[in-house]
Amino acid sequence: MSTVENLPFDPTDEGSQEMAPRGSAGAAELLRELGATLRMSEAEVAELVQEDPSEDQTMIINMGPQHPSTHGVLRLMLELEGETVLRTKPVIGYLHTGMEKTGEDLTYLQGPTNVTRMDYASPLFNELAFSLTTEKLLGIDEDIPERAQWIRVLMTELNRITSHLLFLATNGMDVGAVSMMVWGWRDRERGLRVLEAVTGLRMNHNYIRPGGVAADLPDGWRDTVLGFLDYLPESLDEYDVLLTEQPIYRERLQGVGVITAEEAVALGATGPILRSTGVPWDLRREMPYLTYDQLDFDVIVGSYGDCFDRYAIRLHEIRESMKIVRQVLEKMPRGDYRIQDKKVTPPPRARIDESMEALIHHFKIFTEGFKVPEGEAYCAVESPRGELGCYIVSDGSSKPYRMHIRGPSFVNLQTLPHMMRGGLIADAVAVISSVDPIMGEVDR
Amino acid sequence: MAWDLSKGLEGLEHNFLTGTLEEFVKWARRMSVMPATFGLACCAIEMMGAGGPHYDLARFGMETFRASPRQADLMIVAGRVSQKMAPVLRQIYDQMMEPKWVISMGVCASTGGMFNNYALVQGVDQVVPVDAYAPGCPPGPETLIHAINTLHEKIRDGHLTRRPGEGLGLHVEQKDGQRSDQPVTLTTAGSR
Amino acid sequence: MGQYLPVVALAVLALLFGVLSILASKLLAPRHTTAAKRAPYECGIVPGRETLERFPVRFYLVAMSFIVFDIEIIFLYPWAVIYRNLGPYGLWTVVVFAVPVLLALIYEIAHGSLEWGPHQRARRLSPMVTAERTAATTIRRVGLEGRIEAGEPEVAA
Amino acid sequence: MADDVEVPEDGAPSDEAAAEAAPEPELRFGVPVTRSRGQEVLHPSRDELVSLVRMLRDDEGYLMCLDVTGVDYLTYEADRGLPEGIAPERFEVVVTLISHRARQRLRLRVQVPEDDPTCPSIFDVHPGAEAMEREVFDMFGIRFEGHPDLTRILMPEDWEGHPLRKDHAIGRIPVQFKAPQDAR
Repeated sequence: MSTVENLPFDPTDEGSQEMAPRGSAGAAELLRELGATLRMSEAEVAELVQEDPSEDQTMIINMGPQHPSTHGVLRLMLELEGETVLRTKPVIGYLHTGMEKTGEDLTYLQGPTNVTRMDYASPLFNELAFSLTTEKLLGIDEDIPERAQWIRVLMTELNRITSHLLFLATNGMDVGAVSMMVWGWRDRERGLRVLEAVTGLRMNHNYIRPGGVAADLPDGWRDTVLGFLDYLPESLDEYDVLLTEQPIYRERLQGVGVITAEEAVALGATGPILRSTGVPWDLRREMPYLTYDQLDFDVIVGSYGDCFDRYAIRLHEIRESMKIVRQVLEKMPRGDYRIQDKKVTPPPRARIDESMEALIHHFKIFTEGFKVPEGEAYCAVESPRGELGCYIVSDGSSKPYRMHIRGPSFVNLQTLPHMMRGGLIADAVAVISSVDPIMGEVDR
Repeated sequence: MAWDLSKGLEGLEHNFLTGTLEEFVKWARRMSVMPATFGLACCAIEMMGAGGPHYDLARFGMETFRASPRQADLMIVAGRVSQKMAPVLRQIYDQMMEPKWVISMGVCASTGGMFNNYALVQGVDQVVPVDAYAPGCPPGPETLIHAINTLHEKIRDGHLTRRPGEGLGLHVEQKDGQRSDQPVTLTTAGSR
Repeated sequence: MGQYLPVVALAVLALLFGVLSILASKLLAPRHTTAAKRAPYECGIVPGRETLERFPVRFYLVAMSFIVFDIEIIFLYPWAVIYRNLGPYGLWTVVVFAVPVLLALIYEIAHGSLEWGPHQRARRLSPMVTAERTAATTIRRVGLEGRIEAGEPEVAA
Repeated sequence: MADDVEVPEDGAPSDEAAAEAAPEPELRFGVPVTRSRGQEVLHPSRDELVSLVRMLRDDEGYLMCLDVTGVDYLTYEADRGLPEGIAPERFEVVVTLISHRARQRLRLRVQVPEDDPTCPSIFDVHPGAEAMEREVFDMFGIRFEGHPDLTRILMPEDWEGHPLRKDHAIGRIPVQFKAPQDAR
């Protein structure tokens, strides 16, 4: 086997971003990678590090960017002793797209197209966060028409269902239940068909825009949605039979990747990870936005904080979302789907030929974009992976001065060292799958 | 009929006897292309959708996405390639066995798409030679399957077995800013 | 003699298929061995430092239990072909053969060849890992009542 | 509106207009406070940041640090909404905290001067802020003292410059296919 040195090109060395060998790693950094920052006191960590095998016994390997089970281009550097994972360090940035810099170059109307490509498993939530923040800056967040708010709730809950179906499919395949991948995609395709019927696109919809939604619901949307809702429950029971009652699946997930409530809160983890530790925190319930205060649904909370809890939470959140969508079907009011404020919403196509003023508005909104008074605002929504926040600083022009998206997966990735310590590599795969990171949202 | 074994089929001098053998080999290669999972961003979800039960890449003999480049001969670059990912992409492409093909799926992989900024490689053909482009953001599974079919046609019509390094030997001289009505000069560089 | 023809035909076909496919791949496949292809595959990362060649002994223990099964299978194959007309005698001979081999396996597993670490042992004993714990029992639904009350902090600081 | 603010305890005048005009700005936890679109924003200085965040976590119930991000105000002409006592600097580190009990978010805007872009790290109070601070360092070049492993997180290791600064170009490549020059 030729030695590595005589490679024609130099190794892809990310320098200090990589995991340093045990000897030369700083104490605090070692603490971080051991996942012991909170779990143990200084003394315990000191004697733990002693009892760990010395440097030449362990092996640092790459669970690298191109790996079937790292859900995109996440690179994990693992220090292994045989099969047991001792230290973990996520190295990210392999999908950095400079979206926040591009966001500063696009007008507020073009913003959702840029933002919707961050969390590509549930694109509508990015658009919703961006639109809510822009509306708060414009000061029109109270007078968004009722129908627009209900349509937003309907579409985001449908998107939560398809995102959780994606989780179930990849979680099943990562842990070995490959037929789960096939079933998960079969049902996700039906969900995407409903989204495509309304927004016109399967993904990256650019449907929720500042001021309301892009288009009204097509006629016959009730039967499309009802058709999907009536079909889903018996396939959810199929998943329950396939996964929960299967000893192998339970053995692979129960007791793996345990995290306590204090750790989750201290690390800033939100969403199913926080709820799996028993903290009943769901933004839709605690700090309601849109019309969630008029909806009756439960927050699903786990008990042990392990991978099995997170799977169970997401499986039952699909049922909760279906309950919400059924309530929205009854309460959907009539009215216009976009705010009628001339400055924000372009006039309907027909009126442009008649009135000069509509033509001017149309022209100004689409070329230069509407102006947003200066200030800064932060709004957050409950995305399937946690709290998705959008922080915009505007300087009065028609382009955001600074647009920052708080990606829940970016913060949830920091719980990996805590969950993987001491487990096998197979458990590491189950833990990554239960955190369900979307790399577009992590690397932005 | 000297046959320089190291180049395999390509080294064979194309004549009446070996024609059918070459057709058979090309047909075999076309019918069992093995894609390597190179899912980067949103297009990866659509690629998985194409592999899923509804659109079913298995109809083209491609349902098994091989994880390691050793066992794959088609790399579908599904998603935007960032500057940090480019050397990794090149390393994976180098580690794939000949004959190998590349489909650039999505506008971000093909031309940098809507992210014309510092972070992305504007078009993956600056890193690896691309054989088929699938337009769209993300291209639907049907578009990806259409791109795969065009690649299959390219494999079958034998254009690719002369692939390693030489290409067709055509050199396109295009002065920047040249108006379309002026003819593009083509010179066949080197003997064919 | 005639009854052995299918066996010979099968052997020839198997041999032929094996040789032809190896020959075809040697002749037809292009070979460009570049440095990258010889380098180890590390998920796309060009390895900077040489990977450790020493493996913990636990991997060899797993290999040993494989060998136990392997030997057992080799002797069971010919026996399986004719065990029907061997009658009870055939059964007892196999049992006499299988039990000592099995003992070796039990001895090895008892000595912890499949024990990967303290963590796995602790995990198996913890209350989380039980059959009764299904997706429905492990979650609780928090409606309007079970929320974090304004008074007591749900999570200790 | 769920997150409107109850009257601050220290009895400062409640309506905003009076607060802006008041000689010394309204104080909350001893730190000047402003309201932006109904959300409360504190403006601590750099050296009182860590003690404030620790006090907020232990006594006020702001247990989780949601987000640490940076803003570069180089080319910002509009009014920045800072209280009087705060000198506007070029960089600003924005920390967002949340209190589960009070269902309240709190934003801390810390001014960081251009000549000495450093800021104390809140890693010991909120270990979750480690990756976010690395991102702010990577994107803005603001160094965080006391951070366990301050390295780049998103950009490749050999990348010079910090992309999200206003003087860093967006790196746009001119599109080759131009419209025909003499479009009749």
